[in-house]
This record gives sequence, C-alpha cells and structure tokens, in this order.
Amino acid sequence: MKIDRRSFLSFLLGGAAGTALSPLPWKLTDDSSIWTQMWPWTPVPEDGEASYVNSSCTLCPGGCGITVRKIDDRAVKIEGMKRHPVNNGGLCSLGLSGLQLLYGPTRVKTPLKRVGKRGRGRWEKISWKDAVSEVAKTLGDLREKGQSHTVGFISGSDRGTVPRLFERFLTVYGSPNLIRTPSIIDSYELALHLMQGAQALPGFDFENANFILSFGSGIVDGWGSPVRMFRANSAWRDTGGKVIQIEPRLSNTAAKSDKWIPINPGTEAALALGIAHIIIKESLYDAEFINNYSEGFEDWKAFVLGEYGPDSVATITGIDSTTIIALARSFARASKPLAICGRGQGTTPGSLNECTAVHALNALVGNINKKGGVFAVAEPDYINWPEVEMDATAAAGMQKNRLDGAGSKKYPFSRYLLNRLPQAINSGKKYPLKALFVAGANPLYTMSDSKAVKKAFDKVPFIVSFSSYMDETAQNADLILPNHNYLERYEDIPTPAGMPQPVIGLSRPVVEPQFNTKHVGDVIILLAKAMGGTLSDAFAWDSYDACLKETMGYKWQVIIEKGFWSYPDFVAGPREESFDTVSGKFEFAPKETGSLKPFKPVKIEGDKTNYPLLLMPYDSIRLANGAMGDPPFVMKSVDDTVLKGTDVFIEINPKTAGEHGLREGQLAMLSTPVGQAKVKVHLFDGIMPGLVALPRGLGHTAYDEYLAGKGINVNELIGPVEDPVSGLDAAWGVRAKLAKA
Amino acid sequence: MFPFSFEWIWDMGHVVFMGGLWYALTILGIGMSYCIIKAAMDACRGNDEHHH
Amino acid sequence: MDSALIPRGVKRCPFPQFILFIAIVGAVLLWGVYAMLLCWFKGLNQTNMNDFYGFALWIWADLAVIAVGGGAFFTGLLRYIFGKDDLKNIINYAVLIGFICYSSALLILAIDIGQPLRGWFIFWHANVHSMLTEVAFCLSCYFGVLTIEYIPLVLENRQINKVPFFHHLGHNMHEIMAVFAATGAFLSFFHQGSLGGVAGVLYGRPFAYREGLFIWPWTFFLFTWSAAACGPCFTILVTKITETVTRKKLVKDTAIQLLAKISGWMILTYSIAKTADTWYWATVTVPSLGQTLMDFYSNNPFYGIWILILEIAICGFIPAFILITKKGRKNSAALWIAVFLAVTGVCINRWVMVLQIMAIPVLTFENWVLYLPSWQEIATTILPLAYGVILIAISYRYLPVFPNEPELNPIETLPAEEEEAVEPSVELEQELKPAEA
Amino acid sequence: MKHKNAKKYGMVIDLDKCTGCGSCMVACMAENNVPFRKDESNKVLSITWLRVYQLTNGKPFPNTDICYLPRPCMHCEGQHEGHSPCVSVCPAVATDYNTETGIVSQIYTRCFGCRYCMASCPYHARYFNWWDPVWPDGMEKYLSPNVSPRMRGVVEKCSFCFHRYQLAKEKAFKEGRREIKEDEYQTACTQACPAGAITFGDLNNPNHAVSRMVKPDPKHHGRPTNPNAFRLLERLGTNPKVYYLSSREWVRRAGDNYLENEAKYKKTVHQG
Amino acid sequence: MSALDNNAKEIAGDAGSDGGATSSPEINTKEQDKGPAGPVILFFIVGLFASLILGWIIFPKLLYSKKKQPIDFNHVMHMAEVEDGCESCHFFREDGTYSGVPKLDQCIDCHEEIQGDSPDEIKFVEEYVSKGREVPWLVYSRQPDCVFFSHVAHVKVAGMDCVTCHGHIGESESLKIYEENRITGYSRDIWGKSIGGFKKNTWDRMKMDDCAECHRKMTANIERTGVKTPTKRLIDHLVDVVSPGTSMSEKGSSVQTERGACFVCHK
Repeated sequence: MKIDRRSFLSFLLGGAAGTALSPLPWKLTDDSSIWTQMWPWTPVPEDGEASYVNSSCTLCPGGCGITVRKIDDRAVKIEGMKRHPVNNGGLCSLGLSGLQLLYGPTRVKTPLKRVGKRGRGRWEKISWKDAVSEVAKTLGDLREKGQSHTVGFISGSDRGTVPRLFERFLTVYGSPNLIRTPSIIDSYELALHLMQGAQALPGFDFENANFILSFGSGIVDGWGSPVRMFRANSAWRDTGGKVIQIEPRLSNTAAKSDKWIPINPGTEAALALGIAHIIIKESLYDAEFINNYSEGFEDWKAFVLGEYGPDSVATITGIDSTTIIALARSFARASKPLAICGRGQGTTPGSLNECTAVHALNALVGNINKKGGVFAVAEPDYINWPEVEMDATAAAGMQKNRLDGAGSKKYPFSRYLLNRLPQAINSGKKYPLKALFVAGANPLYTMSDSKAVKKAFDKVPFIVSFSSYMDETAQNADLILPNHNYLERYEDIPTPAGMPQPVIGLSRPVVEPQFNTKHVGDVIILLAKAMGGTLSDAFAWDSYDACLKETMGYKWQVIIEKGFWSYPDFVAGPREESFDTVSGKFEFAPKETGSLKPFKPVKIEGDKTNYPLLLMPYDSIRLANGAMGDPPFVMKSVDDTVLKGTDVFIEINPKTAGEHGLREGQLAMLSTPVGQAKVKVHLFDGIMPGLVALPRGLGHTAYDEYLAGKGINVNELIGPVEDPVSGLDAAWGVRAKLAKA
Repeated sequence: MFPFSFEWIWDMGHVVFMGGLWYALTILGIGMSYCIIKAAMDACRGNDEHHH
Repeated sequence: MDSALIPRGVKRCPFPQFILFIAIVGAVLLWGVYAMLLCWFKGLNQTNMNDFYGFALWIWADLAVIAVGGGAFFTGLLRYIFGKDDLKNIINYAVLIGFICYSSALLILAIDIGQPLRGWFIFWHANVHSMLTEVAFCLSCYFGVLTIEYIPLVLENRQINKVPFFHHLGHNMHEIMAVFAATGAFLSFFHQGSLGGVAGVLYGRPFAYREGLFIWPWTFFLFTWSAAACGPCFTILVTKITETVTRKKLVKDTAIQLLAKISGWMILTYSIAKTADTWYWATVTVPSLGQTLMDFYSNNPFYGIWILILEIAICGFIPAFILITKKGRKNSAALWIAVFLAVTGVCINRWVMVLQIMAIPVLTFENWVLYLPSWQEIATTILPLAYGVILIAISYRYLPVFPNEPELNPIETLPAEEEEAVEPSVELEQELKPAEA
Repeated sequence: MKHKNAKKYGMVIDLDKCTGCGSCMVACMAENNVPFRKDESNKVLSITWLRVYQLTNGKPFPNTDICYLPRPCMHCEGQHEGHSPCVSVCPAVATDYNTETGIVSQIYTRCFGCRYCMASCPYHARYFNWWDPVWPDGMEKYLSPNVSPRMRGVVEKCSFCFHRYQLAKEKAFKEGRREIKEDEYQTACTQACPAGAITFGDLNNPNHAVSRMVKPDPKHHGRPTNPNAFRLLERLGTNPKVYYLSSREWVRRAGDNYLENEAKYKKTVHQG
Repeated sequence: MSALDNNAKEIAGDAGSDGGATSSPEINTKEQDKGPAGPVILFFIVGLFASLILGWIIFPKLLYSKKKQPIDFNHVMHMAEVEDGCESCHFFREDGTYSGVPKLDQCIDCHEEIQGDSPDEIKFVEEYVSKGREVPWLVYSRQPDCVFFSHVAHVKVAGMDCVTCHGHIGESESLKIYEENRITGYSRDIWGKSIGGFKKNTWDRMKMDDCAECHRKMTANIERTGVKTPTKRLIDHLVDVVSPGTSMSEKGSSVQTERGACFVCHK
C-alpha cells in the first residue's frame, strides 16, 4: 500500500475528527484553565479548627487587649479584644499587623555572634549556652576588674517584671546605669514629683473630661494609649466634648479638633501662662482648691499677672489676644476641662517649664485627682521580690555616678537621661562604657543626632541586643540574644500610658516560639546563674514564667482568664492625702524648676541667617517610630504624599515653597546644623509659613526590604537640646534651610 | 453560551443575543459546509462546468 | 526561485530582495513577539498599566485597528449587497487589510487579558449583558467571516489553484460570498457598535456615558458609523502606500474614487452626528451629573479642548469636504491628506474613548492620572503592524490581490521571465508533491 | 424579584469620627489575605480594598481643613437592583450582585483579567493583581483559610467580608437558627476601627444601627434622609450602600460633582 | 506516469497560455483522482480510531498520577465501633464548621496502643501516634481553595445524607488509590472517574455543575411547580419585562445567573 499525500491527509483528518470526539482537547483546555486557578506558586492556606486567644499587645505602651484568631496552630488574625478597658475591640494598624512581625523576615531566628566588622551584617549562629557563657565571661571579667559600673542597660520600660529583672540584675551586679528610653512621661513624672510630691505616672480621665486643651498632643496621632485616645475622641463627638488643638501644623488631631489654633512653635508654655493670666485676672479659677490645697499661688499669680498679659503673649505666640482671652474663659468655664501636653505622640520629653505650666492650668481649675482630671497613678505594687544581697563589688559599683548624669547635682530629680549618654561617652570625661545591653529599645534609630549616637556606640566594645528583630541596634551589636516575639511569650504589662486607674495586662504565648529564641527574662536568670554568687542568689527562679506566676500570686488566675487585672475599687485618695510635697499641698511654683523666671523659649539649634526655616518632626499613627518599625501592611497604608518610592516628602506651606521656588513633588536639599538630606516637596496649606515638617518613623537602615532604605530618619537632622532644669531633651525642632536639589 | 452552561437563563437577553450569534454561526457553518462538500464532489466528478 | 508561486502576468522584485525585506520587518516582529512572551510569562506588570488605567494603549490599538479594519465590512457590504461592482478591484485588498486588522485585534486581546488561558470563559461563561461579550463574540465570528473571505484569494494562488478540490472550493465560496458578506456586515455592525457601547454604558464615568436607544448608547451607533466611514479611508490609504512602495498603479481610479466619495459622505454625516452627540452630551448629560464640558479638558498637562477640535473639525469635517467634492478627491495630494486625516480622526476618537476616560477623575478628591506605555506595550502594539506588513508583502507577492494589476502594469519582457520561471518551479513542485514512488 | 427577608448590607462611616489612622485598611488587608510588595507608595498599583483618602478644603493657612474618607467597595445597587456599574459589564459573570445580601461579589477563579469592571468603577474600588502575590518565606503562615489568595492576573475588591457572613450562617445553622443577628456579621474594618467610626448592618432592617443613622429613603433608591449623610457620586445613579456622615458642609459637597453656582444639590433621578 | 512529467508538462502548458485566464489543471487531476478510494478511507478510519484510543484510554492514564494513602483505613470496622455514624468522626465543630478528616487527637483514645496486628495499624501507631505526627491523608473529595462548601447547611439544614455526594465510602474496608490530576492537582473524584464526564450516581462527580443540578431539582421541588420548562421561564421573563413585579417566578439571589449568588460557594 502506498502512503501518498492523500492518505496522509486522510489519516490526519481522521485523527482530527477522532480527537475532537475524544475528551482530550476539551479536558486539556479545561484543565489548563484550572491550572491557572491553582497555580502551585500561589499559596493555599490550610483549613483547620478556629480558636481565639486573648492577650495584650506590647508593640507600644498603649496596652491594648488583643484577641488572636488561630487556625489549628497558626495565628491568622489579630483583633482588638472586646470589652477590654483600654481598647474595647478597636486596634491600631500596628497592632493589627503584628503577625507580620511574628512570621516576618526581620525576626532574628537564633542567637547570633558578629563576624567581621561591626554593622556589616555578617553573623555566625551560636548556641544559647555559648552565648550566655560569653556574656557571663565578659561581665565577670569587668566585675573582677572593679569595672562593674561600666556596664549599661538601655530598656524601653522600667515597669513590670522584665525591666525589674534588668534593674535587679544591674543592682546585684553593681552598675547604676539602667536607662529608660525617653518620652513625655519623663517630664510628667518630674512635674508630678515637683508639684505634687508623687512618684507616679500621669493618668488622664479623658472619658469624663469635656473640654480638652491640647498643647500639641496628638490625641488621634498616637499620643498616650492610642486606641483609648481614639475612643475618647469619638466619645466627645457623641457627648459634645470639645477639643482645642494648639500647634503650628494641621495635624490629624488639629483637623479633628473643634478648634485648631496655630501657634509659633515652641511658645506653648507662654500660651499656657497667658491663659492662666486671664483665668486669674477674671477670677475664673477654682478658689476652693487654690485656697485649701495649693501652695505658692500668690507668688505665681504675681508672676503670671506681671509677665503674661494677653498682648505680650500674643506677640510671643502669634495668637491674637482675643483668641487667648476667649480660650481662657471657655477653658475655665467648662465643667470638666483638661489640659495636656507632649507634642505629637510625646516622643520627646520637651521643656519642663512647658509641662509645669500646662499642669498648673489643671490645678487652676482644680481638676487634680478628680473625675475628668489628671491623676497621679502610682505603679501597682505587685512586684514584691526578696531584697537583694549586694556584695562589696556591687555596692562599690552602685555608688558610682550615673554616666548620663541623672540624679547628679545638676539634674537631681531626673531619673534617666538617655539623651546625654552619647555625649558622656564621646567626651570620655567620666568613665567609659565597656558593655551595653539593649532590650525593648532601638536607640540607634530613635535617638536624635544619629551621627553622635553612632559614634558613641562605636566606642562601646561590647554591645548585646535582646531584640526579636534585626533592628538598627541589633545590626550594630556584637551579640544578639533574640527575645521571643510578643506573641510567643508571657509578660505583664503595667498600667498603659495615661490610664487614670492602674491596670495590669498580660501578654501571653499565642503560638509556640517559631524560632530558636529565648525569653529575655529567662536569659537574665540564666546569666545570673552562670555568674554565680550573689547574682545567682538573687535569681532563684527556675524560669521567667515561674517568676511571673509567683510575682502575680493570687492575681494569676484572674489575669490568665480575663487577660488583664484591673483595680475596680481604685479611687484617688482624698485631696488631703494627694500631695506629698513639703507643704503637703500642690506647689504652683516649685523653686527647683525656676518657674518664676520669665519665659524663654527653648533655644533650638541653628542660627536664623543661615537657617531661615524651622524643621519640626511630626508623628503619624501610620508610621511607628519607636523601637518597632512599620510592618509591611502599615507601610502600605502610608500616603503617597508622605513617601513615594524611597523619597520622603517634607510638608511646606505653598507660600514658603513659592519663596524658595519649589513646586509640588520637586526634589530639594534640606540642611540643618546637624545634617542634610534630599527630600521631596509636598505643598500643604495646613502648615505655618516658615515651617517645614518631616515625619518620624522613616529612614530605617535595618529591618526588611519593606521598610529599610525608605525616606530619611529625622534624627539625622536634629540634635538634642538639654532642658536646663531636667536635663531631658527639650528640642521640638531645629533650624533648617531648603535649596533646590 | 449553551443552554446547559451554568450562567444560561431563558430570558430575552440570552435568547436574542445568543440567538443572533447561533444564527450567524449557523449560516457560516452551513455555507462553508456547502462549499466544502460541493468542492469535494466537484473535485471527484472533475466538474469543470463553471469554467469559462 | 519562487516564480512558480507568483501570479501570472505580474512582475515582482527578486527573491533575495523580498527575503531581505521580510527579514527586516521580521526583526521588528520578533521584538514584538519577545515583548508578548514577556507579558504572557511574567504577567501584565510588564506594562505601565495600573489600577486607574485598566484599559490603555492595547485597548486603544484594538479599537483603532478594528475601526480602520471596518473598511473590509463596509466595502464588502457595498460590493456584495449593494452591488457596487467597481469595488471588485479593491475588495480583495480590503478583505486582506480587514483580516490583518482583526487577527491583530484578537492577538492584542489575548495579550491584554490577565489570564490568557482562561480567555475562553468569555464565550463559555458569557454574560450577555456585557458589551465586551458582544465584542468578543462578534469579533471572533467576523474574523471567521474575514477568513472565509480571504480563503478564496489564497486558493487563487497559482499552485494551490491546481488542486482541484481547492480550486472548486474557491469557486464555490465566490459563488455564495454575498451570504457571507451579509452575515459579516450583520456581525460587524454589532461589534463595531458594541465597541462603542463598551465606553457608552459606563454610567459611572460621565465622560464616557451616553444615553441611547434601548440598550445601546449613542456611541454604539457612532462607532459603527465612524468605522464604516473611516475604514474605507484606511483601505485607500494602505492601497496608496502600497502603490507608492511598489511604484505601480494597482487599483483603478474608478474604484478608489467611488470608495472615497461614499466614504466622504459617510464621514460628513458621521461628523454631524458626532457634533450633535457631543453637543447634547455637553449641554444635557454632563451638567445633570454636576460637571461641565471643560472639566474634562482642563487641569491637566495634556488633554485640552484641542483634542476635541482636532477630532471633529480637523479630522472630521475637513476630510469629509475634500472627499465629497469631485475636485478634492481627484487631486492626489488632497486625497492623501483626506484619507490620512480621516484615519487619524477615528484613531483619536478611539484614544479619547479609552485613555481619556481613564485619565479623568470622577471623585472630586482624585486627580488626573496620565499614562505612558512601557516598551513592552509599544512593542506588542507594533507587532501587528509588522505582521500586517509581512502578510501584505507575501499576499501581494503570491496572490492575485489586485485584479487590475496585470492590466495596469503590462509586462514587456516576457521571454526572459519565462526562462526563469520554468526551471526552479519544477523543483518546487517536487517539494510540494511527494513523488509517487 | 424581591426576596422575603432580603437583606441589604450597608455601611455608614462617620467622617467626624474617622481620624485617618488607617486601622481599617490594615484590618482589611490582614483579614482578606491582601498581598503586599516592597514598594507600595505608588497608589495606582497598590491593592488596598479599603483606601483612606485625605480630602482638603483647599483653603490657605490657617483656614485649611482636612478630612479622611475611607472608601471600601460601594456595593452599588444601581438604578434597578443589581445594575451596578461593574456587574453588568463583566463579560464572564465573574462579578455578581446578590439580591439576598446586596453584596457585589468577585469570583477570582472566574475572572480572566479583562479589567472592564475597573474601567467602569468611578470609585477606583477595584484592583488588579499585576504581580503574583508573594509572601516572604514563612509569612504565608498567617494567611486565613476563609479567603482564597488571589493569583496574578485577576481583579479583586472589597467583599464586605462576606466570608464572615458565611461563618456566621454556619454557626447559626449549627445552633438551629436560620437568621443571624446584627452583631454576628460585622466586617473586619468595622471591628477594628478604634474610633468606632464605621457601622455595618442591614439597611432593610429598621432596627439596625445603619438604618437608624442614615434613614434611607426606599422610594429614592435608599437616598439618605439624614441631612448630614451623603453617598459618593450620588448623581451618577450608582446607588452605593456605603453612606458617609459629616457635619461639615465642604466635606459633604466633596462627595459629588457640582456645577459652579449650584446652590444646593438638586436630587436628579438618573435615567439609566 | 510520474508526477514530475505531469508537472513539467503542466507548467510548460501554463507558460504558453499567455498568462490570461486560469487554465484548467483538471486534465491531470482527473487521472490522479482515479487512485483507489479504499486506502484513503482506511487511513481516515485508522486516524479516527487511533485518536479515539489516545483520547479515551491513553490520555486519562497519562493525566492522572496514582498515589497510595500513607496507611490503609477500614471504614466498616470503625462504623461498627461508633454510635453516631459518620458524624462520630467527621463532626461539626461548635462554630458550625465541619471538621473533615479526623485529626490524631480523635484517634488517640483508642490507638494509644497498637490494636491488633495489621501492618497498617502498627505503622499508624509507630509512625504517627507515638511521634505526634498527623497522618498526611489524601482527601478524595477535597475541593479547590476557591470553593466554600457549607457542610452544615447541607447536612443539618437540608438533612442530606453523606452518601449523596460521597458515595458509600463508609462501607469500604480499605482505601482506594488516590488519583491526582497532574495539571490541576485535583483529586480525580472531582471530575469523576469517567474521563468523558458521564455519571450514573449523584456521587460520581463533584463539579460545580453537579451542585447546580441538585440545587435546580431542589428549587423546583420547593416551588412545587415542577421543573420549569424553558418556555415557561421565557414566558415568565416576558411578563417580567412587560410588567415588572407581577411575575410569579421565584429567582435565585444572583442577578447574573438567577441562581444562588456566586460567592455563596466561592471564596
């Protein structure tokens, strides 16, 4: 048989007909489509049993309750805990994206030891045993040489069992250098100490206040316990509460407020005193409180009446006198007025004078330790560990002056002055820092004048980071002893920032530890045991969890069930018992503060001729600027008028931009006495002419590719300014200039 | 596309639209079949009549 | 080398020259194919499209090639249904151009969709309320019609025609071409229209939205009309370009003139209708939605009112007036200008109805978003162009596309041609027919 | 085609309370397995089912005002039920209007990525997966099994967390109930909003908070009768189910287009 | 006569015909056509059958890979032990979700120790129970990720029997081979054993159309108007268009399909 062309064609035709009549082409077409619906590289989340675990969020001091939804052993969603006293179901964007931190690429997965030069990012994995013994050896050597005081510890908090373990360790070891990271809380603590004689945290009864006079506090920008503040703000909408926001830039808080009063930056103290002037002059103050529970009012009154007439205040602040008078009257006449301070999120402590002036306003209207007012909230007294026994070395070490100068003759009342540490190290005048531990903090990113901070850190020969994440400080450490992520560990959360009643929250393991990490409390206990002697004696617990359980005592059962422990029967003591000053009364003008001296604005860096503009950092709830950086979801929520690609935008008034010949979106060089950076221009009508604003929270060099290398860290452009009384950082900005790039 | 597919509804839209479509397809199909079959037959028969 | 395949009575350039030409255009084609593969394998992130520009250059190219490809259906309609016999001299080329345009459109659509392997869902799971479904169905059906119309031409190739089956097939198809053409016209009317409907039904976009007749917005009719009006201009334009490139007269003036005249009147009536539509839309529709005409033509660096004037006045009325006057269309330069303007006009219209719609903010707090295509988009848009040139070149070389050509360009040196023709073609025949051994 | 007990789920967002904190955006992303990329600053390429816009009144310092406006999918009802701008244009029935809940769905496995729906949506509520979704190694652990991750090349959008409705239904069925209660079905953004600015519920049910807040007028396609309430682009006739409340006139006016000198919004009924 | 001769002659003839009207090649083709028609038809049939065999028999073998379950399982034996039938192990959770294939936790009560001496039992206890590893069962009826299927709605509300969709798996003494579609990753039970998609029983296939088929019947039953004929539907529709709201037709909640809304079953 000949196979000719026709036969072949015929064969093909038959084949085509047969194929069409078989499932082959149709099934293949269908299956290829189904393949696109099931692409093997698109993940398929495994289904399973849903469960919910209540815990507390520790990503900021807000202390929100969280409910974590789990599918089998995976955590799949974080939600706000319903009926939690702080947040009642709501949660901020950082808290909501916590799982990206838990499972994220920035986790330090095992103890790491630096290889090669510091900060190069080259590490070798080491075992926990080796890591602990290496630290123990370094510390032991220093102690042997009598240099125990050259060990420093930077902690994000000084409350709760974990920071108290740090403190206990340093005490028995023999170093006074435990330093807490700064915030407005420092200034408030000091103000409460000086004016009320209290060693306490400020608590604000926002829920019951109805007239909020905010001196730049970002009520809805992350100030205090952010979610609680959001809730309070909404409650005021419903109940008719008023918010007056005083700041030079239209922040979200200003936009949400009932009245936004732009003020010349850094003159808030003068305005507070100007308001006091009117209140006193028009006798609008709470005479009962003033007469019975205050001291030094007459002196202060004379001072305020003499110096702070509305016209002179108007000149200083740029707010016209009628506004000041009206403001003072409405504040004093409100049934539940409340004045607060701390710019933005209260990231920097600010000037002490400002804080006392604002606090004096609250005293003037008599709302100290009273419903709708300010409370001095002592830390709940649940940590009652046996007294430590200090050996001679420890005692000698503890006798040494603190390296940061807190508690010194110059700054006798301040407890921690982290802002002074770089200078103390760099000048080398006191003593060197031979070892530094960092936990719950990221000073290399959060401290201003980054260059000086970096220089100081470079001088410390041994840096240990306890960070769960590869942050800037961890990246520049010699040893990383990664802590469990906050969803993998137990920790008590003492009273959230700004709460008027004490609450203890509990953060608890939601999932098993994902990596080879260890609870920092356990590491401290292990370290103490490794060092032996009095150290070992002072840390008799088997583990941190045992320590916590023992510490909580009978509260443990409740806190484990409810997720928090509150003091329902907490009432502020009677007025008579409220003040622990020498006079036993509220001090209007404690002499230590020098508050009777005429107002002098904080002298910020830079001269007017070379730097005609003022640069102010601003805080945004969408940009975490503390020890944590933004997880990818939160980064995603950042507006394109804040960040575009890797360029950050400065906010500038169109008028000022016009004077500089700058258009929207244009690149410009922003210089300050501290540093300079390339920025993009965003014209914003809501900012005072002559001002330039830059967001905090960008410009990370560590973390993952979702965060690092974007924008600039405002701390590279700003340096600290020491408050003459507290020694805390009082800088609210820096002089700057702008040129086309 | 077909009355047995999930999305099909017996409504005006489907009847008119798909009706028009199937109508056109039918014409094209019948036309082409006619041409092909006739061509095959012509070729077999060696029909040459239409040539001028 | 390939003279056995070349139609009788015409002269073609030497084979190496032809191959060189194909190679050069082929290189462009390959560039396009490369870009196409990038889009298929890496996804549409290769483009500069975004969530505001879901429709962009490709959809414009699609709409534009279909509009200018409308010459095929309209010429076919005139030739087979209305019996304009003069057009038989240009109908082949019109069909070829249409075929290229429609196959390109389908190719572009296949690249444009995010999930090409699911493309058939548009047929299988059709939503008959969607204008795009109508487009897809009619487009593919009409492409089928164009293929049917193109096949007889292919079958007329000297060698293919020798196969009796093909010979008869070609003949039979010619016989009932009117039926196909009528079906094609029916389909074409709807898909040209539904392409207009694609924009017109977007009631969320005041710039696109039009009232209309029953389910069809006015743009439905305007698109059909404009395609019928400007499509033939494109056929003329391409014919003119081909004549320039080949340095030959290929189509008799009578055909061109007739087509130009009809096209001219179509453009004129279209332009009047478009003006009326624009007027009604600008004075009634848009204000009822709280906007004014100038909202769509200001506050952005590109789209000014000039584009509307250019589209309607300069590329609408001017070519219309040139083409409806005998003097105008007889003048070669004027004819060139007129058809060029008309084609430009319809392309601008399609651009506006795709890209400007996307650019205009509807929410008061959004801004204009302009768009620049990526090289991949440009390459894949040029790809059909290169493909078209190649298909035209091959068809022109091997098929009797222009029935008038031998008549208009008599070959003088016949014997030489003959000599050359015989020898190589034997070899070629051998290749084509396997020896019966 | 009205169903007995048909629901019309809708949302009311109080812009006086909204602080622009972005919790809703993030809660939505976390709930719905929304992917993210290295650079998300180009907002026309950034999948954000619920996007918070910043509106300004355009006045110079110090009379400037800003307002935040969260924009989920509006789940438009259209002029006749289900004639939302996007549903009617989808050529492959990948997006649909559910008359039982009033929710506009998107079926990712059906969508073949023509993007016509995106072109039709004046709210830019629809997003295309230009890239394959990629989670950094290990992070896919937090993906929720209740929402399927989308593949490259398809369109996605807010679903009013429909899976939560499904889960609530399942629970009700288990407990022998057929109906679910108001608080059993709440969207992730509603729950997460720290300011309590978002309220979600059935607009057909006069007892639900959403109905009480905006008092929709059923004769006029649910147009709000509360003078402080408005819907985005009301005059287009899309009939969204997301309502906004604002005490500020300029904010309410920013919700739609107005002719110059147009004193007040005249309620024109769209002839679609 | 050789083809070569033919062609040469033909071309010569062509060349001589002045290139005018097409000459007729039929003189030659006629002769060619005289070739036997038999082989041509035979080849057609060969091609037809070859491709049919390829499509119907070889293709499915290539398309599906065969996988064995990690261990065998005897449903019959377990059914005898439990009181609640299928739901004893495949139960509903508190929140109404369906638990699916049992986890180790459920087995551990009885299988802490090795029961009997079957090798599968030994493997189960040694490999999985004592090591705390879940058994990686291959689930025959696993629907793809895009599907949301509410078991509780079907079993508790509609009172359906497991067998309707899953067949008589509860009466099996051992587990069958699991076949996986190499392209899609689906279990073969979804498309059904028959490559042509034919089915006899309700449980033979688990495609969307099978859901639809059953639902259509159910809807028709509920309406008690019998299965709606196309004509009736169309008339209903015409009534709807002419005078909306008067038609008695009860449609599904989907505007597009007039059936259940898409996302009732898709996520």
